[in-house]
Amino acid sequence: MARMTMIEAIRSAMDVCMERDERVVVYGEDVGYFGGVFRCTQGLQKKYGKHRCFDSPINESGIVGTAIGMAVYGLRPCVEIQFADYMYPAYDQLTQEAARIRYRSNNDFTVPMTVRMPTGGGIFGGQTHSQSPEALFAHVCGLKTVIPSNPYDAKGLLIAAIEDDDPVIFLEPKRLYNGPFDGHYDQPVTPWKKHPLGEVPDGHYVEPLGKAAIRREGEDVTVLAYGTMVHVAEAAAKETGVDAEIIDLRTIVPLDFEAIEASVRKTGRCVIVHEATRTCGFGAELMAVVQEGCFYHLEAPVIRVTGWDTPYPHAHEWTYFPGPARVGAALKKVMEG
Amino acid sequence: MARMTMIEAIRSAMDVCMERDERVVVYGEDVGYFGGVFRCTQGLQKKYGKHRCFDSPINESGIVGTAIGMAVYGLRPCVEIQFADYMYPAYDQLTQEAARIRYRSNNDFTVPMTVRMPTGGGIFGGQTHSQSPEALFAHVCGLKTVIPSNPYDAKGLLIAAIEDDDPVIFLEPKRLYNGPFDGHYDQPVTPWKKHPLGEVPDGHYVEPLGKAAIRREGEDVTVLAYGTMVHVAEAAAKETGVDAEIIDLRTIVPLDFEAIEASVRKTGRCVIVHEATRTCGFGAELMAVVQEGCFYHLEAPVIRVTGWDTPYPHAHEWTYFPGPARVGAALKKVMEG
Amino acid sequence: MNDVAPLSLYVPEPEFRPGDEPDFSGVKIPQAGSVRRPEIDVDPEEIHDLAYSIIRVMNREGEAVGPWAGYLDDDEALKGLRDMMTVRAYDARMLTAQRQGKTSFYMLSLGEEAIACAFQRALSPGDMNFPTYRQQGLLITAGYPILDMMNQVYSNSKDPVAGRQLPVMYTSKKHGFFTISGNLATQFVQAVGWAMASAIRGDTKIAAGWIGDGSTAESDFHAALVFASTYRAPVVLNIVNNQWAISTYQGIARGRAATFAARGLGFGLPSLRVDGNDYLAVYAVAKWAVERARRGHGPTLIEYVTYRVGPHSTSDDPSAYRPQKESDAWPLGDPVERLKNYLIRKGVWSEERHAQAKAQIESEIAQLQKEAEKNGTLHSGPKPPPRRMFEDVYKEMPLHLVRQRQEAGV
Amino acid sequence: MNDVAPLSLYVPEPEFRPGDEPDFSGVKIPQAGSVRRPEIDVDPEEIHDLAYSIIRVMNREGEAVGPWAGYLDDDEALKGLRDMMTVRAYDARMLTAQRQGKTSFYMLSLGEEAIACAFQRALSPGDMNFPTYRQQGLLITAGYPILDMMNQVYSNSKDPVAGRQLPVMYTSKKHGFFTISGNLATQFVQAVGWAMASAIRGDTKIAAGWIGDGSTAESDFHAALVFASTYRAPVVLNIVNNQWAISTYQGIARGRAATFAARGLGFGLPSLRVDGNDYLAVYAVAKWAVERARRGHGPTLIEYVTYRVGPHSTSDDPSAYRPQKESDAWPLGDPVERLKNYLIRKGVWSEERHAQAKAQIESEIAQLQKEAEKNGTLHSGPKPPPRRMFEDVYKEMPLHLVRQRQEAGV
Ligand SMILES: Cc1ncc(C[n+]2csc(CCOP(=O)(O)OP(=O)(O)O)c2C)c(N)n1
Ligand SMILES: Cc1ncc(C[n+]2csc(CCOP(=O)(O)OP(=O)(O)O)c2C)c(N)n1
Ligand SMILES: [Mg+2]
Ligand SMILES: [Mg+2]
Repeated sequence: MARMTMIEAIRSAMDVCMERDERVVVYGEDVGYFGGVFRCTQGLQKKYGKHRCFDSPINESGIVGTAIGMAVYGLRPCVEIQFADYMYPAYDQLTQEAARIRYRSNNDFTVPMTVRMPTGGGIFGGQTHSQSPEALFAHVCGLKTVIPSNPYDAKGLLIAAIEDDDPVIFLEPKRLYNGPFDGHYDQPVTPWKKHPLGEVPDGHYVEPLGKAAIRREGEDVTVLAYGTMVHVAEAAAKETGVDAEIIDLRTIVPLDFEAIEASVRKTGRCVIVHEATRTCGFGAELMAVVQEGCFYHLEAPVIRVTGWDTPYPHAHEWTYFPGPARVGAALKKVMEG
Repeated sequence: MARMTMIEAIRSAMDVCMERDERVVVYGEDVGYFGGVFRCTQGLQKKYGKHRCFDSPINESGIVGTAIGMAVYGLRPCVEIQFADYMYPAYDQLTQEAARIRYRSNNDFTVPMTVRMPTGGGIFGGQTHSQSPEALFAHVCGLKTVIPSNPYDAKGLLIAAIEDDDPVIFLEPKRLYNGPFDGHYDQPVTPWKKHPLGEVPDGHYVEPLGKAAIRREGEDVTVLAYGTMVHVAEAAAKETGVDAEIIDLRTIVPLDFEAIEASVRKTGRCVIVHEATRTCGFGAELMAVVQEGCFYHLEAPVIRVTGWDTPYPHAHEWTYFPGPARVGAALKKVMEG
Repeated sequence: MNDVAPLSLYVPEPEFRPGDEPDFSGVKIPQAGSVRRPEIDVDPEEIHDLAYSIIRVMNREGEAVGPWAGYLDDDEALKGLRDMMTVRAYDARMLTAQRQGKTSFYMLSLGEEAIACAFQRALSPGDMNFPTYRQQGLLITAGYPILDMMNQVYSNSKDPVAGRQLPVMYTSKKHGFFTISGNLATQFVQAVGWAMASAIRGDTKIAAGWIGDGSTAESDFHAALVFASTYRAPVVLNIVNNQWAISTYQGIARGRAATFAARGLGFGLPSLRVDGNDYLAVYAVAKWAVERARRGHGPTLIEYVTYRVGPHSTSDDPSAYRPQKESDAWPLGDPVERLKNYLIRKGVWSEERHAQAKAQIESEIAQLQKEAEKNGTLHSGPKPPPRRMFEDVYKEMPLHLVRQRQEAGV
Repeated sequence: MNDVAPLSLYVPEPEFRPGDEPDFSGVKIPQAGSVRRPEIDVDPEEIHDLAYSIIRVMNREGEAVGPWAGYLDDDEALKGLRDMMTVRAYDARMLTAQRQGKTSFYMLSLGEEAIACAFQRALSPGDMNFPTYRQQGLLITAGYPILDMMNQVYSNSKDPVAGRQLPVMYTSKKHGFFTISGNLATQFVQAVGWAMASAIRGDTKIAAGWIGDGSTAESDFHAALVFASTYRAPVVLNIVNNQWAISTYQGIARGRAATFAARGLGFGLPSLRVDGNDYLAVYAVAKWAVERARRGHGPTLIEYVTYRVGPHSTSDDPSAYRPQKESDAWPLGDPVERLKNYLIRKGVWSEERHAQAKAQIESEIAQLQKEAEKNGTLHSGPKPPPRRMFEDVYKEMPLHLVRQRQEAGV
């Protein structure tokens, strides 16, 4: 057991997998010698050699396309896209190839590949370093999509992803890399060192894909969140005094329907929070899931608190970001409904 | 006035625009001499010259990327992606460039571009000639997305799209090109000639983007649909006898909230139909919109009838396709709820 | 700038359109045997000329001449002839089956058979092709059961891909044939990744990527060349230039370049151009590139010059965009005829034996077709079970798909 | 295959890493004046050699020599010097401002100033650049107000893009400067489209695309070359090879090719390589390509050989991946120093006047900075109104955004 940042936890997951399984290779832009712009792969090239951890050309389609080829060969590539905002050139390979190869070949070929990418805003990265494209993966059958909210989960889920036999999109909320940011941008962030979920076992362990975690039990309202928004929701619950049950989805596909349905049936109310733009975001799907599974239990309209349907604006980051004030207001409103 | 197929109506829209405005140019794979694999651009090269209607290399990113450059210059390109399934290589240019240029340049540069693409299944095209990716556009702010269901609308909406000052995705349900297919694949399809909406004025007219059309007024349940599903819903209503109000959304972004909300508040019930895969499809957003706007009017859970979360299977096209039987079952179920 | 003339858009056009008399006498075809054969470890910068010529082995008299000749013995050449004849017979049958409404779609490789058939013979077991939809010759040469190909084309109850895929979208890991994608060019870079994996693991297997002339315009073509060049991946990158991409002639993708092979020069790749209708030349060049890759000298780009004799697919009608007689006028001849003539000239084959072989192959194919149709065709007879459509989206079916399958009642 | 050795993955590595003594004596630098200058309508296939050399004008003595010399008079050269000095002073200030926390991010063009500054002088009004984030020299040379650049960097109340964009993401149609994208390479193909539009309309304007060495690996680079080659678009395609892409040296993008310019050969494009730190050479080559495009002879690909002296951005620390002294060892010298020496040698400039000019420019910039800061900096002072974030997503605000703006209370 050690206290780790999320960066260290992610690095440790790759380290453990590379150590245990020679088929695991890691590459991406600036990933090799330098260790990645967020330093997630630091030291891996030195430890495992240039042929297992290396720099790639700047071509996201090439990164994912070659990783598919490697996975088909029998390796387990774990590649990095420098920012989720830069995955679009690889979108064809991810959604029309990786996601389809098992199906279209009737299991003849499979793609055990993990694609890591930093996601979300809150670092003044402007519209091309802040996006949360999870809905664009969720809509595509054949992909699994994971979004951890803390170092413990990040490591366990990343190991699960690398060991998974299907392609997994692994979105890392970059605002959480160094601490459990709760949206209070004007206050210092506690480091992960001081957070219980910063306790990370050294060796191998797995958090299963598709299982949500209840971060806070409550009776009044269910909050569905993932990534950074889990911490924002915790802050909002605390500050408003609303007895919220906060569910950290962790994996959005496959989704933990049972956890969601059980909670909403209990509380009768639901607030959904994500940072991505609203229209057709994953919150829309959650709205549908809740409505389909819990209609007769709902006592008030479900509320979405999300990023606005605008690009992420540099100067107005905190107007865009769904912070504790907005989530808190939704909690109060849903209690009135 | 003339009776036209949807192909002819679409061609006529481009013809009218090219005739009126020299800035309109049309290109794409096989679009020039041959007139497009669905023949939508037939004759345009001959009439307007090779510099205004031409074949492009097979590079969707290049087609859209050059069209953006042309639009920025001051032209009004209307380009074709041969199948919506092949727009993925252009997804970066569409979503990160076209959709963002007005915003990021504060109106200094704009992209009055239309991107046409055949969408949807029902032609035994298998998983790469049948997709309905509208949700992937709807989630991206800055794009407008149009899906006509008949020749009259197709022409009026396409003219509106070409004349619009923002980038517009124009999805053409290929199963409707030649007739109002209602999902009864084992019965002959009436040609558009025999359908009132096959009546298409010859010259210039515009159907505004963002306005839904009520295809059938009804009291029992609101059906939200677009494209091919409008006709399927009509068949289902007829066959079940449920007095459905069928709303043809026509444009999914911007969405006609007023029409949706007014209808659902009236009927108290809602069925949403689309051909795309379910999870995070545009139906999810519609679920959310209905729930947010009409919660206290709803008398039963809203039901989604959609394509399954699988690729579009060649042999089992009709198991995948949300046909009149499935829509009819949903209509009956929502009436029981 | 008042003296500057207005610009105008240049749009390349094929020389001949319907109604024109095609005349390819202007096309420069180097003499068979005239192109040098470098060592397999040659520095790519020293052979730029090979990207602008055409390697040919069989001359008009049906002799094999020059430095690329002599790489194939008679038995192998006879096998090659049989492979090509089988592909052609199979294609003809499936085309008819589609025309009869027994399936939705089909794609011929008519006129291009030499390329895939000869290439496959240059590979070793364990090597992996990343093909397009026009390389049925790879599968047939590798010995994949034609019955299974038919079952796939019919999407019937024995379809190896459970009715999920459009006809001709074959897959067979065992036969070194990667599952075909409907999306162009994606497989080209995947081939490079596969080859990189082989190198990472210290294996000796190599990969082959396949792409059409039109599809070289796709961006993944670039991705493939970048990664292949940087990591010197053991891969052979094959461009089949059959002159057409649906209705679009090759000049639209090639642009101002003289050849498609030239695309490789800017990546420091050996870039060879070969007569794709010359089985012996294709084999010799393929073998060269395969050996180069396997011996650790890295990737090769090869352009096969050929002609798409048939329509693009059964959905296409080429008479709308090119002269009907264009394929007859095409100067590189028919690959089957050429190899046949070579073998006859060598005295190991005859017109009679050829006619016999043809009849025999055709009847075998007809027999197989009957068998396949017992398993069903697209619109009649047994089908794969519908629940199969919900399987293999993931290794294990997640809850939402279980629920949807129940909802679908299958 | 028992005799076949196991394959291994080749991964290119830069020659020098932190701790190494950089030594570029092995890099071949052709003598100034030694590369021929073809006519602007030359057949691209005849000048392949220009893709493998380096066009240089200023020799070590500070003389302008050879066929590419003599295209710029002294006044223009003096203006060029001032442009470069202004860019450098501006960069220095903004770097400091970022380090002081006044904004989030900044990107220098230190050491590369000659390229953008000289290129812009070769353009005519109405021409359009599609730049990357390291071509501030284009804007400054075109006379865009530095105050507005600062306002943009500060995202303040006078920010021309309303606080929406990361610092350095300038835009100015009026100054022929397309809005910069955060996504690499996308603009390269847009430039080609813009140029095609100019040709479609019978205009005489041309476009210029810009891309970094690392970004040539992106697929849109290929799209750009394909479309430019096919339609002979009036566009100049500029590759700024500053040796680094963040921490990744140029060999990872270039692979086995000798140069980036060589990438153009396979498209039949004239492909030139030029000393990017030689203002006179950049200008002469740019002018050649601009004229070629404007006279209807189509696109040119140019590789500028230079060196990124500063960090990639303020988020980067190059000492982690390259020797600190590498930029000193870089053999092409400093563009400002070189042009200064040339002008001094010509007798139209002096060390004193240079020192004076430098001081004057720096104080002007400092003055402007003060003014800009009155309009606010990222974290303090006036900001653009928050409701602006909901505007211009579309020309007219759709209902859902109106509702969201109300919900946001702005
Ligand atoms: C990404 C993508 N864009 C477009 C298509 C439609 N399409 C299918 S085949 C084809 C032509 C390909 O021509 P070429 O590469 O020359 O191969 P050939 O058919 O001649 O063998 C096109 C445009 C596609 N399948 N995928
Ligand atoms: C599509 C995309 N992928 C990755 C990035 C992250 N990124 C920003 S700059 C850069 C390096 C670019 O290097 P180069 O093209 O050589 O330009 P330079 O910075 O040297 O001017 C990278 C990888 C990005 N902005 N966009
Ligand atoms: Mg072709
Ligand atoms: Mg660089």
